[in-house]
Amino acid sequence: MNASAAALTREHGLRLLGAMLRIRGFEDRCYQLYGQMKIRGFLHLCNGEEAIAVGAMQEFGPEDAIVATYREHGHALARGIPMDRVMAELYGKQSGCSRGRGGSMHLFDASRRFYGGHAIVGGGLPVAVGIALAQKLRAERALTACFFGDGAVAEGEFHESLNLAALWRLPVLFVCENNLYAMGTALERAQAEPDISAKAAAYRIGAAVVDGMDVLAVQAAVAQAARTVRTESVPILLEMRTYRFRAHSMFDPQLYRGRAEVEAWQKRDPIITLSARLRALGVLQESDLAQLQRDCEAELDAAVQFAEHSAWEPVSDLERFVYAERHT
Amino acid sequence: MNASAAALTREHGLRLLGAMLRIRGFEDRCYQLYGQMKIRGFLHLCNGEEAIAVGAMQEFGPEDAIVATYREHGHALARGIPMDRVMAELYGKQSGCSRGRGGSMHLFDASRRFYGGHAIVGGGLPVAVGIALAQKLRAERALTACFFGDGAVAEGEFHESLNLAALWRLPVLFVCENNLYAMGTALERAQAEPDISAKAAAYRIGAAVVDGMDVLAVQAAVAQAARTVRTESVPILLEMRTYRFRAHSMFDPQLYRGRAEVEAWQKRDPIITLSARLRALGVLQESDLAQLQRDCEAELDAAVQFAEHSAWEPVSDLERFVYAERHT
Amino acid sequence: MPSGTPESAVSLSYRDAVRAALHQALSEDPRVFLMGEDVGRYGGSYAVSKGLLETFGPERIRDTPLSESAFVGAGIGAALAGLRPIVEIMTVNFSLLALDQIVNNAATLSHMSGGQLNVPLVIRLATGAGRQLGAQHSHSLEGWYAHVPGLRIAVPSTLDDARFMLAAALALPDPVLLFEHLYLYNMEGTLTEGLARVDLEHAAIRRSGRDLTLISYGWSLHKCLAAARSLAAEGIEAEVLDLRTLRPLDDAAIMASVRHTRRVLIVDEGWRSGSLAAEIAMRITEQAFYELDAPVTRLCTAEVPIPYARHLEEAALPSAAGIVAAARALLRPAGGS
Amino acid sequence: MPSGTPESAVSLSYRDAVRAALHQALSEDPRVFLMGEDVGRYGGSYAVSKGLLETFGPERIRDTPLSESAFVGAGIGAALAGLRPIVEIMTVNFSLLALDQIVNNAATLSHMSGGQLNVPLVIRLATGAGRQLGAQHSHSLEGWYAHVPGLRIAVPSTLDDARFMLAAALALPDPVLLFEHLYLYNMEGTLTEGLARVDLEHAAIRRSGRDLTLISYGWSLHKCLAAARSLAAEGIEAEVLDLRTLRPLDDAAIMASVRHTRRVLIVDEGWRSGSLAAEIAMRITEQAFYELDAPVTRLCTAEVPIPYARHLEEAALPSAAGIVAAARALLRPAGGS
Ligand SMILES: Cc1ncc(C[n+]2csc(CCOP(=O)(O)OP(=O)(O)O)c2C)c(N)n1
Ligand SMILES: Cc1ncc(C[n+]2csc(CCOP(=O)(O)OP(=O)(O)O)c2C)c(N)n1
Ligand SMILES: [Mg+2]
Ligand SMILES: [Mg+2]
Repeated sequence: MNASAAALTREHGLRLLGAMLRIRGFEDRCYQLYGQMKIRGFLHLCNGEEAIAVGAMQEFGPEDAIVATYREHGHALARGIPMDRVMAELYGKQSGCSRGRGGSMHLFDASRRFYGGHAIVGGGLPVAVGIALAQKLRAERALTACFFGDGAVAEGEFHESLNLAALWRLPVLFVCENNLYAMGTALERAQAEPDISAKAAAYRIGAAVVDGMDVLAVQAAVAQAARTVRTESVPILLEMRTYRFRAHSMFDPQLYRGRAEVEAWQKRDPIITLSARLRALGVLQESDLAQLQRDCEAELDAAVQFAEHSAWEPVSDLERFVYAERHT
Repeated sequence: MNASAAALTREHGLRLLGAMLRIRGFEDRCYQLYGQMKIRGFLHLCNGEEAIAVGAMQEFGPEDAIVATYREHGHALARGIPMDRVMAELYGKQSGCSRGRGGSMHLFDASRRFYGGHAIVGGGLPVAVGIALAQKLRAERALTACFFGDGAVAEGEFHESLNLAALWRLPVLFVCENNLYAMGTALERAQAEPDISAKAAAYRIGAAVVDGMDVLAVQAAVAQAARTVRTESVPILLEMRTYRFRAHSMFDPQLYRGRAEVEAWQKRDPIITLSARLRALGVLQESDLAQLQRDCEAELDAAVQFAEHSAWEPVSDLERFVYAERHT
Repeated sequence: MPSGTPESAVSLSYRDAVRAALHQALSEDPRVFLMGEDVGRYGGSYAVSKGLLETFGPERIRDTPLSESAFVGAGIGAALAGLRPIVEIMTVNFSLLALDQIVNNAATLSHMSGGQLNVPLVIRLATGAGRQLGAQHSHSLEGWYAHVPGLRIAVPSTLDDARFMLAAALALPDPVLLFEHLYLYNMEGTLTEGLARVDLEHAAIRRSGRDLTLISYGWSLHKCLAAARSLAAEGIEAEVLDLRTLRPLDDAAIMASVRHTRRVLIVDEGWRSGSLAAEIAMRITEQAFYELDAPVTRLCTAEVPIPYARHLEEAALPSAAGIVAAARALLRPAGGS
Repeated sequence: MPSGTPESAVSLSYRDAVRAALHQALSEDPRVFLMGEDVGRYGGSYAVSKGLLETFGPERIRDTPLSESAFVGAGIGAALAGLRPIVEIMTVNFSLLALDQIVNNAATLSHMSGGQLNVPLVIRLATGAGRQLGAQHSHSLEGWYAHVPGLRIAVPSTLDDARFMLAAALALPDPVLLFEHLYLYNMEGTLTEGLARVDLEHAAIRRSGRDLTLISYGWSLHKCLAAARSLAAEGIEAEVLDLRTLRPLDDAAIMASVRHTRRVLIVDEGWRSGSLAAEIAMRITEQAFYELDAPVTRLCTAEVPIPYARHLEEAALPSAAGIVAAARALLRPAGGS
């Protein structure tokens, strides 16, 4: 695993860039498909926030566990859930990664220890603490990465979960994706102390603020934090400063923020930022970018085809899985 | 209102001493009556913690509101709910301050803005925030004093309530009665950061640690904090360091703490401490103490008589008050 | 709403009706305020409170952090202290985080204080499934809440009730939960001319019939009305009773209709086991057993966490077609035809 | 338990039986651990886990802070990750703070993940009224929980079930809530000789009779047995059915008894409206309506927050005397005698 910007190789740079382009392309395609009513329900896109999922996932191994929110397409793809399985899930097909029962907010992949996809804000934090408790009781060197938004910080479960993880010295990496808004509520109108990283002190948890628009900064911060979490078996809180380029969901008139603010952040697009750095290092040619784009489009087209041609779960199976069919 | 020890007058000193003796006497009498099965249910006595209720209540006026826990006999008496009404409540009589429906954990007196008596740990905090919101929206100079234990600090409602009070600049005085244990769980086994006052920073709330065994220190700290809460309309957190001399409730073998620890704290008994100081100032004679004791015993006997001779609520009235009979 | 023209004349949506009700309550009583997640700057997650912030300001259209337990509890406290809070919990799904405050405080304080206190709090919640929102966003728990003494549960299912139930709720001294089915927000129509208020005591017959009674509320009510229309085409006249309030239930209205039609189908979007439908059936058994020509029947939601896929979600929920089939079976028992 | 002597020989309390069950589970499966408030150093608020800390250590007898939502959610996570957590929520009253985790996570994850995940979690909760603990400490919500698909709800009401239901719950791949009525902890007796396991599927007839069926569970079951004894004295033979599991319900056993006695009284400590009794009655209406000689009846708790005063609390709860009276009325309808 290569974390430091200094040692940035062409190969690693292209991998990160490709991964972000892939997520961006996926989100944009989802946006179109929603308009075509191929995807329904709530759809929360992560355009602008790709660097966090991509940078962080570089540092996790198969033994580590991931817990995410309803804005988790990027995390699912970066974790390695095949794009066609994710797209099929958004279509509600049987071949989807949650068999069509979950949809955009509830992506799962047990084989990759991807534990969702949680649509109750803050609801994933206690679950992550429990997974980490199991990892610790089994004396594994694994960690659990728990992604959540700035809005979740106001929930009581944030408080209870950070205290529990710290009290019991559990290997949880809490990753707050602070995009400044919870739906239409700006952070400073939700938090008396808007510095989220400062709250970690109330639990004696180490914390850091990271530029969530810089994939290399994200990877470096996660690499360092993950090392501490694993070796000392303690939780750490990373606050990623980022921004959501698109609306909260498909039903958001965005009355709460101005164009100027959005445009200012768009200048810090993590894809543009990384491309520029790679160009400066002379390791990125236009042809590389074109190739990455072509690969991404091809994969997207294949994923859509897969979803389109996948079967629907038979209605007769509606009540399956309410209770487990097999014992773990 | 006189808060500073320096200016301690005989009159004020005797008032504080009498108030604490009165609560101590009440709690000891309750202990006996529980043995006689006159009082049932859960009974949580506050022996050792009398200085907090007594010192704090000196600083509140009739316009202020009080929210307390299930360990609230002292707060109810110090707030001025007549002892006979409180005793009748513990007997479950119609003349009780909650008409016999509440019992020890649920003392109420709307006329004195005593809003209970809450038996769900942490459950009173959001209610106190709401009362303070009403006080603020009506532009009253009143405040709401919210008493809770160290155990409540771990609940999500502590986190949510402190943030809300600070965010909206509400006049709430949060008074944490830190007696080092939540039932059998020592503070350091419940909190990764056992310094409760330090948690206020996560909400940009001012905080102070107070010697909860010294009634003058309590009154002085509350006087100062209340002034800020009223004039600046902001919440403040006071952590009162205190100790529970008796068991958590009547069913507690106290396996979790040693005699030596209890005895060490008993040496700091707030009643002994204040008596000693008053003697040193030469304003307390043995005859005063004897008189206070006699007054207290007389009031207690009268309260028990009142409770004994009060009527039971007719069973036919069981379903009254489930829905309000009158509109506030 | 455009002032001048009488409200009843203009066509409006259920969403507009709720907004008009909020506007009126805020205008008429200075003690009233609205508090909840994104009710202000965002305009309400279902655009119900859009524009109210501009009119009434941030003190009375109060955005809250994501702290359901604290702001619901704060509503309880403000009500205790004499205000008239309207707390919006964005959807019933999130109310589980505030359940302790609702069940242990709002529902108990009047009784537990021997009648000294009361909690004149109104909680508005969007409820229901049907929008492919998945298991964590599709609960129908209003019937479940109706189990709790001390609470009042009401469901506005028509434009008139959407427009006027809020005022009725605010006039009561008790905590009232108003459940707005998210599928109804776009329902369009006009208000009944001259109507100025509704009560929170009585169920309402939305269609009269002699052959069977369909008892329902919320989105299911409209499925029942649709089913009743198809049934009429085959000569079956279904009476459709809108419960309106789930706690207390209007037993008199239920029994009157049962005595009239002698056959009952209860349609409820709650999960079948422990559904409100079971309670209603039990009351009919207790109060009108010998008036029945057939056992009481029910059509509820399948006992599954609501799945995302449209065909699965539709299969899980009561449907007009399902109601028609159940009604037929009720009238022409197996064998007969 | 003293090793050597067969367990069945020694007299023990319900509390001892639950402790023995915990001891066995912890001894036999290293994946099992107990977590909750004061389960360790304090010995459990009802002294159920007393001594287990000394035997199994603080990692497996884990005291938690007062953070119901977080430690229940942590139990869910640990179960997802392959452990077998037993989470003790001190009483059902506090479970309202963890309801989001139970209903939105534990109950949904298996279905929502298309069967990839499952949550082998056991939650133990003390439940019920009768100890003058007041409105916030006297809930009986097990029937309410039984509304939720994805959960299994069971109630050990005998020493045998207190001793062996835990193992049956741990053997299931689903979240199971075990409700222990706080009034039963001191119940004394001996275990059935040779019994080594029980299932979580079947209701059990605790007393046979021909004249009517009393359906119940928990503390109410023992009130039913007492009532049945008095009824026998006047020649009325009541059958007493212990439901044992509230979700799923054992319809077959219920209907079999109904067909046998043709008269039913359901006794349930939940509040009347929306009680489990209503669901059972509805199922009887659906499956055995024509077998009934009289409408199904129920005796539940009055619809009030439970008051502290003893005489008021007793008046609110089902009682043996009330059961006897209701049973008589069921057999000798008004007029008859
Ligand atoms: C407990 C709860 N309350 C409210 C909602 C509705 N809701 C969905 S997303 C959201 C905003 C969350 O903001 P944040 O945590 O910052 O995540 P972001 O959407 O910005 O990624 C809200 C209020 C919810 N899903 N869960
Ligand atoms: C939410 C909740 N969980 C658990 C309990 C059971 N319980 C009652 S008091 C108590 C300890 C509370 O300790 P603390 O807050 O320090 O107050 P103290 O008793 O020390 O005054 C517990 C766990 C409860 N009443 N409410
Ligand atoms: Mg955000
Ligand atoms: Mg304490």
